[in-house]
Amino acid sequence: MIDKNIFLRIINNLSDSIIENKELLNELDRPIGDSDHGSNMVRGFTEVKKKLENVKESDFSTILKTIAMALISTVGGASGPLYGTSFLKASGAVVGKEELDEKDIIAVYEAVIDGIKYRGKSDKGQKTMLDAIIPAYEAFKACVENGGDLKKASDEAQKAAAEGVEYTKTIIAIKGRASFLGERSIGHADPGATSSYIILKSIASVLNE
Amino acid sequence: MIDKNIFLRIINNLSDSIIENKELLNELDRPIGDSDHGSNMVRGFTEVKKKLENVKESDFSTILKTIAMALISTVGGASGPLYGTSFLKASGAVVGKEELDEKDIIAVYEAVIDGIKYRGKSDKGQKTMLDAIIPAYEAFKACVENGGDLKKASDEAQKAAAEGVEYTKTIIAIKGRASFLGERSIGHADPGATSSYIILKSIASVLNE
Amino acid sequence: MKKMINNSEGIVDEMLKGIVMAHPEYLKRVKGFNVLIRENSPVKGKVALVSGGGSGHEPSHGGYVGKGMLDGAVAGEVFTSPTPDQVFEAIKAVDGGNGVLLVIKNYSGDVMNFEMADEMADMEGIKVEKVIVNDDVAVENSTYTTGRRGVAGTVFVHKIAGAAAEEGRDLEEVKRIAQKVIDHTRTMGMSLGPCIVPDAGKPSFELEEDEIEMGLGIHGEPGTHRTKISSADEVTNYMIDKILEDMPVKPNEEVAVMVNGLGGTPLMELYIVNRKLNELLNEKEVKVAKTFVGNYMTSIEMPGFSITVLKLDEELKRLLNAVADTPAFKQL
Amino acid sequence: MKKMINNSEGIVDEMLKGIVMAHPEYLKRVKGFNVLIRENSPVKGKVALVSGGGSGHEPSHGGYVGKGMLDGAVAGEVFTSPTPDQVFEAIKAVDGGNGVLLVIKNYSGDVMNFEMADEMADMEGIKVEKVIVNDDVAVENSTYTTGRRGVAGTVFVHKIAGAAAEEGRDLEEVKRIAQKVIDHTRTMGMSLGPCIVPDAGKPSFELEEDEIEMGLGIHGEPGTHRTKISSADEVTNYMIDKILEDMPVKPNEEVAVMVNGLGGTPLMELYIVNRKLNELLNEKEVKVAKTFVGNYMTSIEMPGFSITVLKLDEELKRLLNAVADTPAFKQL
Ligand SMILES: Nc1ncnc2c1ncn2[C@@H]1O[C@H](COP(=O)(O)OP(=O)(O)O)[C@@H](O)[C@H]1O
Ligand SMILES: Nc1ncnc2c1ncn2[C@@H]1O[C@H](COP(=O)(O)OP(=O)(O)O)[C@@H](O)[C@H]1O
Ligand SMILES: [Mg+2]
Ligand SMILES: [Mg+2]
Ligand SMILES: [Mg+2]
Ligand SMILES: [Mg+2]
Repeated sequence: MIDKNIFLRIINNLSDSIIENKELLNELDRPIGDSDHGSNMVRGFTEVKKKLENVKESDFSTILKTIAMALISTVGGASGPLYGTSFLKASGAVVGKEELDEKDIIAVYEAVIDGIKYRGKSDKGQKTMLDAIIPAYEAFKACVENGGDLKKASDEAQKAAAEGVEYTKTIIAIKGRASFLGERSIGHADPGATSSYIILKSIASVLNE
Repeated sequence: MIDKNIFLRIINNLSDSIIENKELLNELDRPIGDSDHGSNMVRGFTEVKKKLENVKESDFSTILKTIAMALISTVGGASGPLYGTSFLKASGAVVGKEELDEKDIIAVYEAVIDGIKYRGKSDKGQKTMLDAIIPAYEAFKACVENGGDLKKASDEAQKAAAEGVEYTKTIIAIKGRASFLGERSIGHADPGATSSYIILKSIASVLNE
Repeated sequence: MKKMINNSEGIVDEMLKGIVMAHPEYLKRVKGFNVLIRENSPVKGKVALVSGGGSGHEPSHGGYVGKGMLDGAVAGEVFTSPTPDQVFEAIKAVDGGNGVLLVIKNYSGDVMNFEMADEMADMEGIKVEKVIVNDDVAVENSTYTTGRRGVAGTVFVHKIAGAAAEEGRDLEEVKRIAQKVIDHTRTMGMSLGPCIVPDAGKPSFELEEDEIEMGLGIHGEPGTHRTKISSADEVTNYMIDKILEDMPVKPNEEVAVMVNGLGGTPLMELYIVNRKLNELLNEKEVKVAKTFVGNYMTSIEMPGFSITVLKLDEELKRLLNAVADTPAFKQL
Repeated sequence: MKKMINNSEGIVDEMLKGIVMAHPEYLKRVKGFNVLIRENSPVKGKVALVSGGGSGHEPSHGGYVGKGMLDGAVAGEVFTSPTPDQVFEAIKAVDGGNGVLLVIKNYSGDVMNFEMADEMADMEGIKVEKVIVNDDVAVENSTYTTGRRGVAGTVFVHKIAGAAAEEGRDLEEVKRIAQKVIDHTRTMGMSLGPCIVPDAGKPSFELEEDEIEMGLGIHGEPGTHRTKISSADEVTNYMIDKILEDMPVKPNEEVAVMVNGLGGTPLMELYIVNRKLNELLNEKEVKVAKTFVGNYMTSIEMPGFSITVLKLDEELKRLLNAVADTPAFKQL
């Protein structure tokens, strides 16, 4: 069960993880993009941390919506609308909840993936953040269906995301800026998949505390 | 005595010396100028060599005038009008001559120096070509007055020009592009003085053949 | 990184202030936003044009705000699409009641952020239409992928659609004309070296002394391939061939061309390229009706250039030749 | 040396060809010479303006040939004053019977070559007057030395004297006005790195990653001193102080300013500088009546910029605001 306390720790923790990884994400965006994915995400999650102060007492849905709006209005680039839409959809998936269980998380995953697919007109196998998030979702769901708990499922999700990042190295980019490179995009990990992995890893680590 | 044959050898030889020293002169013009003195002079003396073909049979004055016009219309920069004017004035100093003796050369020197001073509004001690030419003239004249012959006097002139170049390293530029540098022009030889020295050296070497 | 800046966070804000201070007779800033609009916005009874994108392409897009071109320009962070609220603010500030055309360069980020702004405007009842510029022939075209980038050809869209709006055409017409420009415009770019995104602080890529990057866009991203440097004439030849392969131009057809500097290449070299470009088009009996040489769509301080060809018909030609008065594009 | 050229000897010729091909509605070349003149030269009944100098300062000077500015521009080799016969050819080609004003930048080479051309024109009975631009405050002034360099302020002389000539003023008047602009103009420049003269093939100087060169001109020559790089604001502050020390401007006096890029510095940085420049002048209650930001007088691909201040009176202001139509300077 994710209660309010854990939830806020998760948000804070994932924001910090993104902020710590600014250079890494910019670096990954250099060979196949425009070197700004780290800067973009850090702008967003710095704002998230600020805005979070004002809504700490609110419900999950309001908090997630606040995060979404913070990201939409500060990140820019491709990742801004995508992560922004994800959090907005997640917010819709948790309306009225006081705690989140495994099923709720599955619903959140589905909302997030739908949101990205809709906004990005993209799908898995195109060398984007979906290549980290979709495998993570599948692993999470499979683990829960096999009786795994939140902790276990989050670990599995994290591992799958990591593998997803590795997988992005092997494929040609079809969507996003890296797609302009064609064949030359092979061999490089997708920065957005990596930031998604960083977020999922940070969630798992809070749940494992 | 400088007869027509020697004269033509001198012109050819000094043109070649300038052409060979393009890089050196550009290099000298780099720290205190705009890196083009070699390129400028080479443009000029390449044209001189071309034009010389048509006037080989003419008198000294016509040849020198032709050289002057070639330099004026191809060198540009500060050195173009200055060397151009020098040769023009030299041409005026040898009208009607079939051979040039020591006295004639002294007259040529004086015409050249007058020409540069007039065109450049400059004088010695200002870190220009005059700091090679004026000492050379003085040494040449002194040597002749002491009974030295053309060979000897040209050697003395060449040595004095070399010392003049050394001297330009010790002084602030007052005229020309290097003057903009003020104190920072100290420590560098003047490119124009160096090209004058190269010319005088090449004259001496032909006379010593 | 050696730049005349103060700190990388303040860059866009300070730059916009500098632009407004330089050109108060042309434009003003929407308070609190990175949006430049015409000094007399909104212009009643005229379709308004809004463009924008990441910063670092100056004079694009703020430099084209003015009579006969844009009504509003939205500036994102360097090489980062602006956020939807910024674009929405621009739309609101310039709408004169006849609707707004968004001129978007084809990047996932630009498209999505502008799209979200469109959705916001929709909720407020503002008529908004969009065109997506994708003139870069270096990228393979396909409906399945992101498709081609929008690069220097965007300036032709601003100019011609801007002239159409100035003439009083309605939104549908302005959009039709903008789309016609896009359909008739192709660009190819090359680079002699990287640029440095201030916040990243490092060169976008590295090239050897004798290497050039061919077919790259305007964000320091690598191009289609790397090759040994050759003469301006050979490079120009290669680039115009790529363009004409993609969009054949027949003898006696008229074109406008743009030799666009990416920021670090001097006019001297751009004109040398233009000479060869002109000669090659002459050989093919293509008529060059108008030529633009200069820094129109840059990539910060990148050395390199692009060539754009716009195929003209009477309508496009007339609108291209119409009066324009903006900080960076003036035509008497 | 990495440049988009063919070979260093052909540069000026190929560049001039490229300029003429790009702007045939503005200018043409005097056959066999490196001289660009107005397409409709000579303009009868108008005093003609001729300027020029070494190449490498594009768009100076060819880009300013057109209505309201120059009649002729003479292009020397890169950074090398043009020869007298070239200047003479320009004078002959543009003289409309009312005389010719030569606008010369104060370099020994330019002064001597233009002077010789003047002597040649004199022999042909063409009325010629000269002004010598020396706006660079970095160089100490003295009648005993060469004096100050002519740098970006030259563009103001072209603009204002050009407008006076266009109005139909006579040679003496045009010269008086040109000299007034010179007397009221001061410039200071700085650089972040060298440029490369194509024929030399090597950088004009070397700077460490954290060093800048202060007070340099437009020929890659070193400046007054080398210093650690600091913020755009500090550098701007230092430069405007130097200018105003030399030419004090009182509260409520009006000025025009130019933030001129040397070729390799992006507009982004020039606007950031302009922001601070404006703030500083505002603090001193100096009124900025007009601002120019861009590459007006470059030093090939050098990164760096200069600031120019022109003190205005009613006459100068009116002429500065007059219509101009040239490839690189247009004013509606
Ligand atoms: N259409 C899309 N669908 C899903 N993800 C996308 C799409 N386009 C881009 N991305 C993701 O966005 C990341 C790049 O984000 P960022 O660098 O912040 O934006 P930009 O590409 O505009 O500079 C990519 O690595 C990719 O994961
Ligand atoms: N007023 C002058 N009088 C004499 N010599 C001069 C004068 N001005 C410049 N020079 C000479 O010209 C040389 C520079 O020539 P060059 O590099 O070809 O021209 P520029 O300085 O125009 O680039 C200087 O080294 C100096 O010797
Ligand atoms: Mg990016
Ligand atoms: Mg020189
Ligand atoms: Mg980006
Ligand atoms: Mg020179």
